[in-house]
Amino acid sequence: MSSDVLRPEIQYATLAQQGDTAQLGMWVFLATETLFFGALLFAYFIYRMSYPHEFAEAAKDAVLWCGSVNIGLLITSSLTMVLAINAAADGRRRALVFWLCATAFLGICFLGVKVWEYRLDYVDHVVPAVNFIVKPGAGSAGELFWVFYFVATGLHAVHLTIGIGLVLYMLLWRVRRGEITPLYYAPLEVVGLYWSFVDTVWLFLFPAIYLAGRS
Amino acid sequence: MSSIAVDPPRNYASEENTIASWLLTRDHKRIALMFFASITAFFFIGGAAATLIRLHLATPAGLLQPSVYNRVFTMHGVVMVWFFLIPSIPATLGNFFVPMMIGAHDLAFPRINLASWYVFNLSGLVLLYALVMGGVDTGWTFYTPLSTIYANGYVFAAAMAVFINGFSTIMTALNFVVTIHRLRAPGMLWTRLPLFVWGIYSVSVVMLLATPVLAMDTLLLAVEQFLQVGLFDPSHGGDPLLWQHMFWFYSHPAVYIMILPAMGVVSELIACYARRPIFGYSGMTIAMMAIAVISFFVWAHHMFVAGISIYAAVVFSLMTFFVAVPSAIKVFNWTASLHKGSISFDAPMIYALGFVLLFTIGGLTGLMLATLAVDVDVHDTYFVIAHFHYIMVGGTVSAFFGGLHYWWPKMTGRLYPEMLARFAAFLTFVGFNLTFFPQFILGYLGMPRRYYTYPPEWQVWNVLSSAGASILAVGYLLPLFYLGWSLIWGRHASPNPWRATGLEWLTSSPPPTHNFERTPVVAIGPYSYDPEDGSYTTQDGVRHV
Amino acid sequence: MSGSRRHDPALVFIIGWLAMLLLTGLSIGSAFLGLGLCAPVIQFGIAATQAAILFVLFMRLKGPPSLKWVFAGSGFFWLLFLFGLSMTDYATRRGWPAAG
Amino acid sequence: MNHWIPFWPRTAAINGIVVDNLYIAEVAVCVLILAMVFGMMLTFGIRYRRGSTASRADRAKKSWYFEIGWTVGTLVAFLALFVWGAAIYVWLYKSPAGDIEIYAVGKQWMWKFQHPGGQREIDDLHIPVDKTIRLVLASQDVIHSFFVPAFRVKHDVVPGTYETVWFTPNKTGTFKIECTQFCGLQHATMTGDVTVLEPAAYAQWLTRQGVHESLAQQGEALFREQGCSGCHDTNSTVHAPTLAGLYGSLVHLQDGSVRRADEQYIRDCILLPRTFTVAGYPPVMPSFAGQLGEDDLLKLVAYIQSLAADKDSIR
Repeated sequence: MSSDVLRPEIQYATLAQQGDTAQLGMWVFLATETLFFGALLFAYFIYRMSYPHEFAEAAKDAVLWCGSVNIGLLITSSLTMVLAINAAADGRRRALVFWLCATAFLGICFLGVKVWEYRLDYVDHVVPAVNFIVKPGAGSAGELFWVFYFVATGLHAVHLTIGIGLVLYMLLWRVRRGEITPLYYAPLEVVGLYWSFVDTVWLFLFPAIYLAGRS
Repeated sequence: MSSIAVDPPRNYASEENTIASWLLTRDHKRIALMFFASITAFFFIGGAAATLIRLHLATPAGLLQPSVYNRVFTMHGVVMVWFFLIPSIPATLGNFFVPMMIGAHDLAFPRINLASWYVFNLSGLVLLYALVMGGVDTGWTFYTPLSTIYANGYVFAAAMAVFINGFSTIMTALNFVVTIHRLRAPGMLWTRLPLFVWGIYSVSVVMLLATPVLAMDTLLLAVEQFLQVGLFDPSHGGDPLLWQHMFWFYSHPAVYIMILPAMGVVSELIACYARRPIFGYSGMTIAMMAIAVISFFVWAHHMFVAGISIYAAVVFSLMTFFVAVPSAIKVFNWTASLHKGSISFDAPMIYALGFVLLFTIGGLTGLMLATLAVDVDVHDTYFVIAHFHYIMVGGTVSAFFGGLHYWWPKMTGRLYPEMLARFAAFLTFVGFNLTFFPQFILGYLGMPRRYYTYPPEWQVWNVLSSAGASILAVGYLLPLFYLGWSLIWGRHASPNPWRATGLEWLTSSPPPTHNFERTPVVAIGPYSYDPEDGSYTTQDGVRHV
Repeated sequence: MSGSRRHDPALVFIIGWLAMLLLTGLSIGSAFLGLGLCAPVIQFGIAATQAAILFVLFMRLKGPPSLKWVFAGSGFFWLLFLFGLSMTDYATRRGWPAAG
Repeated sequence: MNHWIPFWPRTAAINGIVVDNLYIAEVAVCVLILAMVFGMMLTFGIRYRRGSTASRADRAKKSWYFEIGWTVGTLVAFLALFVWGAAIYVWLYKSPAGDIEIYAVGKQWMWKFQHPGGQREIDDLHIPVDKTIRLVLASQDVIHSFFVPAFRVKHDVVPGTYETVWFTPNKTGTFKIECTQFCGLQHATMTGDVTVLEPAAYAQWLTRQGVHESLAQQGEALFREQGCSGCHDTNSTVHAPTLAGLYGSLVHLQDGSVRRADEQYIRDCILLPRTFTVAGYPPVMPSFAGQLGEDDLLKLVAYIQSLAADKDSIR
């Protein structure tokens, strides 16, 4: 029960130290995630630099409105997440539950738009290895763009799904059992860090995918 | 503290000794032992492959079918690199002793530590699946497009195994970094950390910053293999060298992932058995961190003949010479640490001195490979094979065995048979040199790596190498037997049989579940040995005569 | 951090949120202005600014322990090595880009 | 040099002599350093073994003098080796115009060579002694690596790009060609022989092949077959860049960049015409990706290359 939870684990002197350390651990993990997605953007960068025309041509088929709606959803979800943490710090339980629900909902909306976008891509014949058709004059390097697109958005969706899972775990387990208190809400802060990072990834994918082929 | 009563002998291993208590444990010491079991299994799989390779190459005609030979050396590389060498020292000795050496009761995230072991075994199973179902014949470097457009589907499984393995590496490294930052005992300043902890810290930094790039790289490889179109596909304008850039961005630092903890172990051993403070402690720590950082600037020296620009090759060659400087500092400091010591040649010390010599040879030949014009000639020949085995087997494995013997009494509470251990250490050294030195000559003669056959005039050197390998195999099998024997029949160890100074020796042998009854307070830096009167001062400030 | 540390009021975050939405709009707009090579520079610059707002404000990078800065920055810093050192090759390689 | 136990590879090219000198110097430096380390360890190990009576007093405490000393010392020695090695590397990899230009295609698991006179060989290469040979390397499938140990010359062959190596053999005889980049099942058999002949014997060998069409002429035939001439001929009605004098010149592209028209550029233009549209011309050329094998591409390259020489005679 909660009195149990409020005692730090054996290797920590205080709860504060335990919470601090958990956050630092998440920051270290986010550094590895930065390099993970960074490596993918690196590959993208190399090819966009090498095949500017092919990439611009291919990126014209990316569905701009889907990407734009999604970036709005994610930025908003970061706001609701941070408001949930504020609510936890103040001990406002109702607000905490509301903002967490809102966060999960926005995340699910994102995935919904994403699935719809994949459908549009399929209809457009831009799915490599499934139904990709090289448009006359577009050059074969355009397929590289679409490989990048599916790997990047797919991985991002996986991360976001994990994020939604974590938020629901907080909501249905830790909060419901009263384990998130104004005295110790570090687990929620850790999830918040992860959530905002997934948002950050999209901030960089957005111009890379949706804005490359305009103008 | 040294007068802790060892009666009744309740320790981390005997307390609640059920299968479930091991499989669900959060104790870093138990997890270290479980890692030890896993990597030993993989060491023998990789070792069996190595034995097959040397048996095969004893004659030009060979023993195996070419297709089998190609699978065997690929498996040898993949298993030894990712499933033995990289986790070897950090996940076992590091897991066991880093918390004890900094005076902590456990790692920062015990559950993540346990998860790391499960993920490691999962990745091992995926790899074994690829091995049993059909094998992979691309070499452990998985160069595209051979590994994607021109290979069978088990490359996908092997790539996923490496990908999953990366999670285990990251979880372990993350734990170490956070633990060393946050859980040091009072008084354990950064300038008082034992060099082994410094080694583990620097290696964890490298693991965290390099592994994600490999993860992305193998993921893209798996995608390309699965879909038959991908980012490295030259028929779509993709660049096969991009795979190599990202692969070596990880895999060159990975060499230092293997060697940095070994350097830490050897520093402990040399100080303890030479009974004097390590020469140039701060120089050693700076050198380790310098190696960790510069190791990221040198990756393309694996690609000097691969078709990168001449300009890039010159830059990376220069960087490679820079990384040699801190390595040289370390070698000189170890040697100087013997000066005016009181040296005893116990088994761990033989391993440690062997390490210094073999690492020096490996490092110097590394310089030859860094020299652009020489690399053009010997790249992808047996010269390279000999070079990196000198670093990884002569270096890392020697240090691993040295550390294992040194800490064996602490881990198990038993002493190993000293004379037999010295004999094994000596045998390993001789067998190793006989195996790999001829390969330098073969390399300059022009024998390419990964050839299942060769012209008959090169047989002499290959036979020598194979003969050495059989001696080496005995050298590695012996400890398995006598260490196993010592578990039951070995003499009981006192808390500090080597009269060493680290905090880990303040506990009983084997240590209790949470390491320390009370958190120790650190008063001085490590290695306060005095060769003149044989006294030493443990890190809690107590002088022992 | 847990415990008694005060957190920023909701208004600060709402301003940050509005700023990020505004920047997104700018980013999309810049794509249609025909800026040529400048466009991606502006767009990724905006993305970096938005990320900075997220990191510093929403992810509470400001405030103790300062070690967070080191950890958060190391990932980005190391990416510079990957990008920068590879450019020694890609910017000068003979015959690159290659035809398929 | 056929020792029963070989210690040193044969050296049969001026490239090899230069690399050998560096190699010997490096081995000497390494042996010296190793002897120093090993000597110190041995001396200390004996003198300061446990129980020996040697004095342990006055141990060196201040270590920075030593450390800075040997850091600077090793750095200077290393930099000297770096400069030496880099200078040779640039010389080795900046391929000069060869006396003879030969095209090589690597494929699983053989080397195909095409001589300028149209002669073709597989896993065998005949060249004259004392001439600079420039080899243009292409790969049909995976990455291979062309290595002649006796010449100390090696270069990976990456599909999609041309690589060049050169060597000037100074001894006659037969030497091994090896593939050193693992390329699949029969990687170990992707070897061949390079035979260095006296000039007279070489001339004889060339004529014995019974080939009447040079590589460029074969390329010209292909040029017509594939319909390239329809646009690129001087009297064509289509507005296409003329190819006479193209090879070796600087070309201004539509996107503002400038490329040197080398073998790689010509290959790229045939396969990815849209990426390399020449400034002032409409982007109408179709891509020939997938229609031409690596050997055919090399023939076309040889033909277009030969047009460069014609330019002088035309004007």
